[in-house]
Amino acid sequence: MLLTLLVLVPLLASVLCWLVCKRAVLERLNLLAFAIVAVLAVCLSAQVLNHGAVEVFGGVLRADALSALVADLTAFVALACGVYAVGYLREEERAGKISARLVRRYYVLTPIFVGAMMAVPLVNNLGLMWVAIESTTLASVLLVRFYNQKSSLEAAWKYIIIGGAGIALALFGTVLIYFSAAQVIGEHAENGFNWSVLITVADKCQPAAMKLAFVLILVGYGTKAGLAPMHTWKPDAYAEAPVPSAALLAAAFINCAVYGIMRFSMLASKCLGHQYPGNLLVLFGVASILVAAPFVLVQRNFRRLLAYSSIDHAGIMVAALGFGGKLGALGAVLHMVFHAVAKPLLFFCAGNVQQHYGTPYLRKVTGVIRTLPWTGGLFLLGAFAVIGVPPFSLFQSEFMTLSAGFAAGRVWPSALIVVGIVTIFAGFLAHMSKLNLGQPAPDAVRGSESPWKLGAMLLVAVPVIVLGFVLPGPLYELMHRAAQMIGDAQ
Amino acid sequence: MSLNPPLLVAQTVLLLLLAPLVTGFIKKGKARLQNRRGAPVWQTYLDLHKFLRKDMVISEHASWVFSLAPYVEFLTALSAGLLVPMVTAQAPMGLFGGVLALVGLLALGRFFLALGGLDPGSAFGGMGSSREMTIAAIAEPAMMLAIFTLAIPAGSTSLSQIVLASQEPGWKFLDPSHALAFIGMFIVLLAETGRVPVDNPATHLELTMIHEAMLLEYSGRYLALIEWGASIKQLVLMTLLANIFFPIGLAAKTTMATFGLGLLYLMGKLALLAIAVVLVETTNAKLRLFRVPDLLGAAFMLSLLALVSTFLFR
Amino acid sequence: MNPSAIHSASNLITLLASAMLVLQLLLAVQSMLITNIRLFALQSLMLAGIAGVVGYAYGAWHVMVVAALTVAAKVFFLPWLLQRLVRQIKIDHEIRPFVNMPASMLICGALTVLAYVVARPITTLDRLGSNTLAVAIALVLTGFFLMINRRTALTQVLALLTMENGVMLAAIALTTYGMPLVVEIGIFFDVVVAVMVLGILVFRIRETFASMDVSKLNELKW
Amino acid sequence: MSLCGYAVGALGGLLFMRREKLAAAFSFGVAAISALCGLLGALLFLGGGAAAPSWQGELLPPLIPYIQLGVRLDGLGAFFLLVVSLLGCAISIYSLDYVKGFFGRRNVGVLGAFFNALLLVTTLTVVANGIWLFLIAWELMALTGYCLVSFEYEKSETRRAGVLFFVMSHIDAACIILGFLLLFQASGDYSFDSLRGVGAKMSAGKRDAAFVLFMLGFGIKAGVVPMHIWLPEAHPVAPSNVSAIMSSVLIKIGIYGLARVCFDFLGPPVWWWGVTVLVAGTVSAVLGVLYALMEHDLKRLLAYHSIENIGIILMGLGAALEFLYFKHPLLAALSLVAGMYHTINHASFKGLLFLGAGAVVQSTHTRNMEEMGGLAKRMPDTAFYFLIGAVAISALPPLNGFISEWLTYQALLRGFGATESLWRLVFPLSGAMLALTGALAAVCFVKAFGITFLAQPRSDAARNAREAAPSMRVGMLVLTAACVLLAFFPTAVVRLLDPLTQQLTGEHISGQLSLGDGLVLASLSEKAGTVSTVGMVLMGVCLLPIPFVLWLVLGRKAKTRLGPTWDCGQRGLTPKMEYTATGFSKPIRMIFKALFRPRRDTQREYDFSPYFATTVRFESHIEEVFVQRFYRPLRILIVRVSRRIRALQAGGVHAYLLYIFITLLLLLIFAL
Repeated sequence: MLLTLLVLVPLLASVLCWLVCKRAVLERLNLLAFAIVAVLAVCLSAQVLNHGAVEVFGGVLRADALSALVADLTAFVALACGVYAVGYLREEERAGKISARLVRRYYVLTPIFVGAMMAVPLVNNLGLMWVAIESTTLASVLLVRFYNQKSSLEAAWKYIIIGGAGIALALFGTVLIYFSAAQVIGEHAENGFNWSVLITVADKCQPAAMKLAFVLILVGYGTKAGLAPMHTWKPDAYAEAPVPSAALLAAAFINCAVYGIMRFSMLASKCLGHQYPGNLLVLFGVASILVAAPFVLVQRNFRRLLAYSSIDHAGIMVAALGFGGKLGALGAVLHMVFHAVAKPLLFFCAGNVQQHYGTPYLRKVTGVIRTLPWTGGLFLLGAFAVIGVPPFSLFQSEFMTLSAGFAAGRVWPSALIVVGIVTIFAGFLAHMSKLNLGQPAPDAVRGSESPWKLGAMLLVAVPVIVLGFVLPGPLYELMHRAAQMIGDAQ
Repeated sequence: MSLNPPLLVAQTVLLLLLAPLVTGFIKKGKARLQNRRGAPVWQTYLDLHKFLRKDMVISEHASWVFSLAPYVEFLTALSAGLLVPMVTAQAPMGLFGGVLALVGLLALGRFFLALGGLDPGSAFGGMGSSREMTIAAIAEPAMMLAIFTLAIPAGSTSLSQIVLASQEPGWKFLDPSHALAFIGMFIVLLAETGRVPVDNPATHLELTMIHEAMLLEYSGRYLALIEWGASIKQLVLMTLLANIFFPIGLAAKTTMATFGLGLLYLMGKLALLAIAVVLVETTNAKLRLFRVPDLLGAAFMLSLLALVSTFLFR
Repeated sequence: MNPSAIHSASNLITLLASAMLVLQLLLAVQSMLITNIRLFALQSLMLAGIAGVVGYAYGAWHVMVVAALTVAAKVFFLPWLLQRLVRQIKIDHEIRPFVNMPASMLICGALTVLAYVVARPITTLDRLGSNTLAVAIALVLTGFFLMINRRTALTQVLALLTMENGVMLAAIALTTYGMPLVVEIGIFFDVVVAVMVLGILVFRIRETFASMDVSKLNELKW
Repeated sequence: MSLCGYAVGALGGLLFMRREKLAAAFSFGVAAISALCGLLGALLFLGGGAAAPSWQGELLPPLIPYIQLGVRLDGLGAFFLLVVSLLGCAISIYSLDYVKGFFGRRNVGVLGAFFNALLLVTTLTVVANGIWLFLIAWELMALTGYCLVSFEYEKSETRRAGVLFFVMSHIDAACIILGFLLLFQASGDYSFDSLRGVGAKMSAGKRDAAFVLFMLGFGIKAGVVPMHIWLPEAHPVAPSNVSAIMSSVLIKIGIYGLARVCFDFLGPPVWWWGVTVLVAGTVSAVLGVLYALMEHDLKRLLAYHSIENIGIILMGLGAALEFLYFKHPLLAALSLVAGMYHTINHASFKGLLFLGAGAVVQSTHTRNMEEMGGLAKRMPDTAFYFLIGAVAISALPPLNGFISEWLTYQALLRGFGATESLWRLVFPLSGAMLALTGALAAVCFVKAFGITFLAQPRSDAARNAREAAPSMRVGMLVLTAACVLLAFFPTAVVRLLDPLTQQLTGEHISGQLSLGDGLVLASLSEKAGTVSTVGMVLMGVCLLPIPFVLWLVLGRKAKTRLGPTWDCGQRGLTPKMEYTATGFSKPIRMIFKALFRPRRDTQREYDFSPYFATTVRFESHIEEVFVQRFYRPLRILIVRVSRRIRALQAGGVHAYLLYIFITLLLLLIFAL
């Protein structure tokens, strides 16, 4: 029941939004839907914690610890973005950048996007998972194209073409997985495409097909997660989409894609041993981190800066997964959680700055902490969190990842990751220091954030700070179980 | 090891009295070599006496540091002297520090004197301080290496132990490492006491002087203390050179007889050293300031060679 | 079912799959947009045929449904949609591709060889139409190449769709009786929506950039 | 203990953010009290003698399941806790009045909070008993340091320095993380207990790699040449109380780390470790002081001296490692004592000097020495304290710098005899360089004190300078007292070092080092050399009557009068005629021209003859050779390469698709 509702509530909200056109109603409907989803997601986690995996419809929808975790994260990010969107869109409308029609389009599309994202971790059937991921892409393409500008059109085109090519490969991989397992599970098993069934028989699957399948899946879902060299759509899409959508893409959608990779890597590890998928994952992870680094160093646009940071983090997650072992799995899961919690804050702050200064170019913005004190302070805080400075929790997951690398004897990749992280740190810090600190231009006006925006920022900032010091027991238990599940498959 | 009060008093008196004599002796020697009659050897005593009696003019810009400096200079030189074995192998205050403390104390005096040079705010004083400190700084490594050459075989930084170690196996001066170290140390001595290739103690041309420039604003009692301190320092360094490289005639027991013999030996060694200084001063011209590092560099290299040769010949 | 029927079904499937590949190669050298669309429709028809054969041979009704869906969506609806688009945007000719036609022919050939090499370790099993895997991989690879080589937005969409055809070929022919129906329906739904979204974008591109040349979309960089 | 105190102080600072007076009093007061607690704790522990068992415990119940918060106070940790607490206490007292200078301009509550946090994490670093806690505290140290350095963030100089500091800190953290992970790989556990002596289990290559990484990492933190470039940028721009903490305490944590890792974890050293550390120390010492000489920014000058002194500390450490390699634990203990003694000495006098400089900067509003002068009359107390610090840092007897350098000399001299191979020449050469360093430091502090405090004021700001506020003077007094105590009772200090040497080298040597009721410090035996600062002072006091008696006998009638300084018959002396700091160091600049490569820029304007110029403008620049030859080219290279790489993302969707396609093909060809 919970599982169904989690997917249906946002979709229903979308339909309702399509029917009405008053802004206040749209806003409320969205917020309500996201709040319900958040509550439901928490309930689902509680249920999973207490009773283990939950299934409905004969296993079409299924939630274990990992899916509950991803669903929680999606719900959290969606709620925060929902709150932020209210403030953001009102201001955009006031500034005359968008019309009421566009506002409505946003409120119709976003719940679809969220619903599809909720479906990704909850469907058990790998084919349907593919369908869900493809649906998120389609919904988000329209959000990327939200502003009717040349640049947003360009971004949307790149996004959908690159994403489309990638996702086609992923589908091929999915089909091949099915093919490799077909002999074992028999010809007519109706639930043969369910992950929970496949994982039990994965060790008997045909390895050659599994190898090819995993390569295709990795390239395919890797495109969605933004692993280098399939990452190229990301900066464009993140910079052109409206800020709350970009935050959803960066903080929630990335998890869905990585979730897909995780599921398939479990199958592959079980079938082939961890060495083979591990190598590939580490390769892509390290490549992503190293590719992102120079772009961060000489970046000119702070929205794109955030996109490269997200490529870097996707790389870290995948590398952690590739390192494997108990530590690696935990590192990957931790990183996923911590990243999802911290990233929206950066996007919100970047959005505020962009709205206040009217430009995303670093060159033109300085002294934010003077003009927008809250944004400036939280921007710095978020930046520190994202570049992995303690006390913020991303340090923990990054360190855990590196430990896993060393424990697995992969010293050189770990060292390269450190090089990448440090480079990104340097670039980020230099940009952020100039952007936030520094003497504001003489004609800069002091602004203030609307309560909605501020609320959203605090909603994210509080967990960012708290997670650095305290990791609540149930949350850790959930992560731990998810990691254990991944670790067991290896 | 216990303190020996009579020796202490004796050495203090010796330092105070002998120092001006050595200065006077060198001056006289130089004058003779230049075919002048020169002032009497005890002229320095007369100068000091005169200075002590004269009125003082203190710069209105100067602070308490200016007044402190002469005392520090005088006392450190004197204290340093008490760390050196002069006529007995056992220095009276040897327990309180060895060669490192000696160098440190002399440096402390120089430090304050340089501050005193800066204090009145005249350009000359500053210039003098700057040059004095610079030269001392580059002389110091050469001196340390030379001392190490002796201290390492002796296994000690205590001057008395070094002297004893040099004494023991007999005549050591033929040892190349000793010879090299001695030459290095001698150059350092010239630099530290402001002698000719480095500085000209007789000049009063503002732009060439080093040590004297610092003292330009001092007069009367303070000047006396500084001059006296400087000559004590000279005596200390010469004694050091004489006794650690030629440790002959040092009294092992403090009876009057050995003491007297030791004193004679000391006077003799000092006289020889002073003559060497005089010869160098007369036969050389003052170097340009920026050539001085070359000279001191040479001293450093000699000392280094000395050290390497102890390593090789062991 | 008797072995001879399976054998002939297998032959038929191989034949149809080869036809798909040939059509793909034709697509690679054809520069008229309308013809390209028709070639794609024809290719989809072959795919539907394969689905029909599989469904018939195994008596799997839901594969027949897939065949019907393919015919409806890929043979009629999508080509119609795209043709209408071509008329709307008033451009009917491909812009000079990056690699010229003979060279792209060669590359497609090489990709096909690669596909056979890749597929070999997997298709050692004696299964119905199992060597169609090579064809499927070849379709995906050449489709991908087509997407890279062509400048026109619309051809990129077509190339994407041929990749999709390749995947569906694998899905239908390899897994002996196709994937679960919900999945198939989901995939069809997504593909149709995707093409619609792409269509809108193509239309907008033509409107905004006064051209169909997507290589001119290079304002966003770094 | 003191940890909660700091936490309370930090929170308090934040709580009272809006009411600055209260915030200042509360946060710095609490910091002082907590530091005092830490000081007592450390003393109590160290006083327990060589056999004192370490205190071990959990800080908090684990809030994050995989992070152990175990703390442990052992000899090494307790000694550094002592350093941290001593300085923390003095500087907190100083800050009470110092921060009043910020009232109305800056948020003092935030300053207080970060200050407390910095002390908190620094303390945590030295007591941490696991990789997690250590690294978190380590990184937090950098973060709080960054926040404090950037306190006056509008100035672009400050901001750049902050970024440089943080980036270098992060590089060092990265090196340390990699190093620890290598250890972790061998031990399989994060706690320090499991890492003890783990080096023996590692392969030689990994052990060496770990050493190099630690050396780089801790070296950056400690400011070892050539990884020091952040230090002279970051330390001066911070508020002076923060500069004092950073320069006297934070860089010492690098030393702590190095000692912890090299002696505790990495097992028996390899022969070149000690030599590396020794040479790095020597180079740092000499270059640090040479660059310090070229500075006329008072705080930068002090910052460069920190590099110098770190070098001296490393000489002791390096010698100790080398002795351990040659199996001379007694001598290793001696060298270690020398290094550690210099650590606490440097902390006290450098803290003192920075506090003095802070007082000066606060009342003259400039850091440029060329605009100061004559402050000895206007700020007599500060001048006195600064002079004490200057004498101490120049390693002149009878103050504490001399004692530790004396010990270092002793260790280095022993090195020649106790070791084999040609490498032993390194020891006396380091000794000679140490002599050069000491002498140059004296030059530098004659300049620093002379130009800043003596002669006539060179600007109006200096003319109107006021004496520092009471609590600032108390803070300086505490450190002055520390310098004096450390100088006069070396044997007591050596006794406090017993647990440390016992832990790291297995020997405790305070008995062999002290002589004559503890008034005389001996170099392991009486024969090998002795020194007594108390003795020297007594000697001086006893000799003091001599000049007075002479004066009484001969010069009673002589009068003293004030007069103008000799002005060569010109019309009076103006401050412009005084010797400048730049002029003062000119001989050194000329002598070491090859190193400094000074760039000069002279412009003359004249009416009729070039010999009678109406105005002359003279500029002289020194740029560090490492910045010029290594860091700047490196940065330019990285940026250039990054710009090149940017071409990958040139905007064309076809290229992007091609990347994916090529990846796919490569994977299909090679990965299947």
